[in-house]
Amino acid sequence: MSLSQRKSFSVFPAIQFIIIIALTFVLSVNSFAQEATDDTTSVTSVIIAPPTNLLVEDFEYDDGEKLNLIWTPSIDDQPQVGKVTGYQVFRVTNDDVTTKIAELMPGANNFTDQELDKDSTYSYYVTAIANGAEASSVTTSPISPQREWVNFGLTNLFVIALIIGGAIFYFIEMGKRGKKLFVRKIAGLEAVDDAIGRATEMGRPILYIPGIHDMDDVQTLASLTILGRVAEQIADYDIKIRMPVARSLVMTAARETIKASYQAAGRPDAYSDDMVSYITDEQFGYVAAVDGIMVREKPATVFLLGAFFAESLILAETGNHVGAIQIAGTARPAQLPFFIAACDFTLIGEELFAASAYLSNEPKALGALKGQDVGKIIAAAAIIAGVLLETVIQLTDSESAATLLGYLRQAFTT
Amino acid sequence: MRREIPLAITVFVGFLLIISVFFPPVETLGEDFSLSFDIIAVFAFFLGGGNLIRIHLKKLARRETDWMFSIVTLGGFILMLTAGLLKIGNPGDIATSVNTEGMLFESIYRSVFVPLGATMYALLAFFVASASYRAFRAKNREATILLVAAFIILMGSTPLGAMATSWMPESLSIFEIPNLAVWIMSYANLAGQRAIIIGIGLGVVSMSLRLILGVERSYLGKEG
Amino acid sequence: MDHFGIWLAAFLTLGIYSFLYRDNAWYKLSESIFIGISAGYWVVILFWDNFYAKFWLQRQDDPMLWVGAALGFLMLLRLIPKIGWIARWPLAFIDGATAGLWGMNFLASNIMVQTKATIMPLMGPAFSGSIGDLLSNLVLVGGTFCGLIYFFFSKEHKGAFGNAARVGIWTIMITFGAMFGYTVMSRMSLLIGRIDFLFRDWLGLLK
Amino acid sequence: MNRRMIEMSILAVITILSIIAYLGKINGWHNGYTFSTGLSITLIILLAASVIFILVLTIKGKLIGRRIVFLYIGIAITLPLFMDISQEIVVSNDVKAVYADLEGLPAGSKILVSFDYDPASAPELQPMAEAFIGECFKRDFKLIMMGLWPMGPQQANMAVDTIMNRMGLTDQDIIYGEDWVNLGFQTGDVFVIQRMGGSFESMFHTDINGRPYQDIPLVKNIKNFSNIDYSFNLSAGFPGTVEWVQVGVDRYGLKLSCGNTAVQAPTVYPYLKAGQLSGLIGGMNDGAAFEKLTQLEGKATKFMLSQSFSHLIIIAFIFIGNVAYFRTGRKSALKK
Repeated sequence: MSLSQRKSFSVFPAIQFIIIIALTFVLSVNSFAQEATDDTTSVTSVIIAPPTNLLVEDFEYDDGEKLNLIWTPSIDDQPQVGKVTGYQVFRVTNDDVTTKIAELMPGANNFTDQELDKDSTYSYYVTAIANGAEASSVTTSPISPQREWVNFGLTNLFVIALIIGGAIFYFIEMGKRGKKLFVRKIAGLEAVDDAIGRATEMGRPILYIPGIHDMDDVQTLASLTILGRVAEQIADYDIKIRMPVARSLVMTAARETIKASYQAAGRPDAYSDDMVSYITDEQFGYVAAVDGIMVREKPATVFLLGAFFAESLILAETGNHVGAIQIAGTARPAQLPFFIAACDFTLIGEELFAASAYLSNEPKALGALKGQDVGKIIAAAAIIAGVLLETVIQLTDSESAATLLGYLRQAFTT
Repeated sequence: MRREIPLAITVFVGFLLIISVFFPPVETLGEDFSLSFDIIAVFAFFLGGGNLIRIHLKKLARRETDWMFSIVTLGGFILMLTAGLLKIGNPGDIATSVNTEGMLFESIYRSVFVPLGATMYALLAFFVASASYRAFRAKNREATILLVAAFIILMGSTPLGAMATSWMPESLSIFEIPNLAVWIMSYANLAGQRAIIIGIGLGVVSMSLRLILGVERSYLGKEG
Repeated sequence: MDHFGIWLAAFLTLGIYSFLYRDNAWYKLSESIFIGISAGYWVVILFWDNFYAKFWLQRQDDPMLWVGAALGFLMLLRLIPKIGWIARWPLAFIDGATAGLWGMNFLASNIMVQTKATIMPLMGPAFSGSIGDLLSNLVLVGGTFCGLIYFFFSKEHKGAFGNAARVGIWTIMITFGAMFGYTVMSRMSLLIGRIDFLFRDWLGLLK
Repeated sequence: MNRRMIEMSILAVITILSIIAYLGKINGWHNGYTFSTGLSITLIILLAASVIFILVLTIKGKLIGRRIVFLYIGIAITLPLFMDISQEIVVSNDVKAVYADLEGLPAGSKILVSFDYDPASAPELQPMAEAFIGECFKRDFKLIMMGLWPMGPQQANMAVDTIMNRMGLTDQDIIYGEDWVNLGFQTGDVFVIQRMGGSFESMFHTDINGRPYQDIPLVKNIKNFSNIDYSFNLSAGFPGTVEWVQVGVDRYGLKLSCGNTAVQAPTVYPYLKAGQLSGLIGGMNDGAAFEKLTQLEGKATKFMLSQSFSHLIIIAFIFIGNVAYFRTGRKSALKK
């Protein structure tokens, strides 16, 4: 690749110079021509400069299937006045087959060729295109992509994952060893007992809505882990739980969850598949059905935990209307105000994910919450330190502060 | 074994996906997962769709309350399935999308599905109003803050806001409602968003680890 | 739209709105139609997009597809009570994969990116910038910081810590208020669109 | 009569009225109604009075149910649609800029209009489209329409129909193919814009009706953006204004202004401030402002009245709710 670089350096200044002269001439002639002919578009063929300094490098940290191309755009490729209408990238393989692999927009100066074979070699050239003209760069010398086994570009992510993950792991272990761990009260979760008790007293069902997303959304997983804890309590009492869902997979997972909870509570006979029913994948179709269920069965308690979108308020207002006590939670910031308005208790973001650990009251699960707090301390400390450093730099131009800040920013770069 | 195998699968797959990020030869495992997830979801639909049909047939057979409506649901379901799977009215070949104009599937979608969806969506306007009436109350300091912020943004987006504070002198222009609305959106709102987003990130990391380490296992029941 | 189509759309629209008065047969009918049609719609879309296009057409190229199909098949075993417990295997697979995948994604995109974005100077070079800017930046940084304090689990919200947590929840409440106000406008225009449909497109009463 | 009978008879009356109204529409017995100013003002006063009455009731400790709230939102949105009163609409500088651009163009200027939205955003964007097209027809500009969204070009045709009806123009006044043309939709998002930089015809071989590009008098001499004097983009997301700025403006020096939904508008603000966009009509409020400038008051002005009314009603009910709260203490004000 260094070869191609040198070559282009030596040859092109002279050519560029000639082309500029030629272009100035063509341009001036052209503008005269246009004035004369007014509306008709002139199709004079133009001469343009080719892209230069084409450099091909191995793509850093990949499986040996990508190459990176960088070049200097044609000098006729200027915003608004340039004549270049785009670039084409050509690949030449070791058996001399040339293929056009990309058409790019004006201004493009790089491209990543993908899905290559690490055992072959490839050369490239880039052509600038204008109306009726094109100009190609030199062809690079052959190169083959390299496979890297470890992505060292993600060292920061690895270190942070290790610290936060390690902290969580450490506190879970502490919990397992029976160390007493304090976790503050979360109002919404303290209310779960009362909410279930209320349904028992009133003899009306509990409605559990796990959001409208599928199992590949962590919020749904969080909702099901909470369901596991809640269902165990429900099994102890003799209340009906009703769980309409919007996804088939969630239906299956929820059935398994409730079944396991009933087994754990020693009442496997009380479980029935009818507790969970599939409605429809369609967001508002599901809402129409759940609204109907709410007004017809008048649940005493409604859980709205999971991924919610625009339907959040429709469900929460209807639930409120039928007099249910409602515990809601989601990690979608845009829906939280509606839950706060219409529900009795709302789990905000992180609290949704902490809920099952909190409800379990098992030391090892609570340990995980402690581990989360370590992450919060790191983030908060980084913010305060970073802001102070930034401000000091702005005020004093301190070099050492700049170095420190550089490290800090680097640490949070993915 | 009924508990150990699934747990082993979770641990194995979970760690594999975490580690895969750092190793280029396996870095596409995440994409592979979403592909196989899509396919599992299709199979799962036999269970979901089957459940839908079973519930409504049961309602019909037992003549439960509102059993007539079960006929409608089943009818609609089967109609849509037939129209879509057989591509009735297909102007092209098998590769033509079911949402091409001319297909029965598409015309039912347009004349039934779309208006119903839009109408359900627009119910929100009513519920926004009733929630405002019932819930937006200055019960405590938190609720009052929420109320004031909502009020400013609400006013700022109509001619009312501009009119209400247009008398203010130039030097206080930051306190004009439209300007206040912009300030709230770009500072206080952003601060709250960020705290929530960072918190969610930590919550997800912790929950993922709990699942993978077997501290949480909803569908496996309590540890024996 | 033809006569039948527009009457059908209007009938269903009014059926849904009748729910605001109370639950009734008209709403139940609209609801049942919606559920049936939309469930069918999504099966068909899933079938053609996921099964046909992603699996059937490419089944020979990608072995990972067969992993998905095999797990999907195991899930169906739930229908046979004796070996139904095998259905937990695909669930375990999904749980593990979702947890592993999103755990790393959220760590990078939520925690690292947002923390880095909050690192900013409070003032411009050499004390430039107005007092207003300084205050605004303080609100942004301080609000984020206190918001994190609010979510802290290991310590009771008391004393100075409690005060910071309180500022945190206030900031979060401003966020919620702003989002509420912002959403109202677009929600109202949705309803305006539907009412316009009823009175102009259907009945022609509007000029 | 019991409740069920009352409900059924109300339903019957509504059905009969609907049938009459519908028959009236298709047989041309009526052409829509508008309340006179007197009636409108009376209704507004009645509405305000009833809200005050509710307030008084609340102060006295009698609380209303949520059906009343629903009813008021319904009324607040429906009645203003029939009213013909103008509210003071503040025209922002960004909207003025769009109009000033049009004023500055000579008759016969060629304007490219891209429709990048679908029916869901029509309540906000369609009125802008109509007013813009109407103003262009008034000034004898030539319009070339297209869409980066599949449903966009249909919205374009609807907008032209509506505005020509409203302005009393016929197909003889405004000739398709000479005064305006609809090139239809093309897939490719941002690449469509880029290819158009080279040649329109390479992207649009025919117009929406299948007529070959070279057979259309208006466009046969239009090669690319260099033959376009001005452009306007109606956008509800991706691809939309941002893409037009990045490629059309930054690359090809197109002069561009845009109409956006309220939710989308904040995202294009930076481009407006940087001068890459010459004007912005954002949301229904601005749509009404643009209609005011062009004196083509249409749906935005009408809808805006509903929008403002509904905001007022919501604010009023928040206020009444708070009165109820302080009047009755911690008991819920809404009968469950």
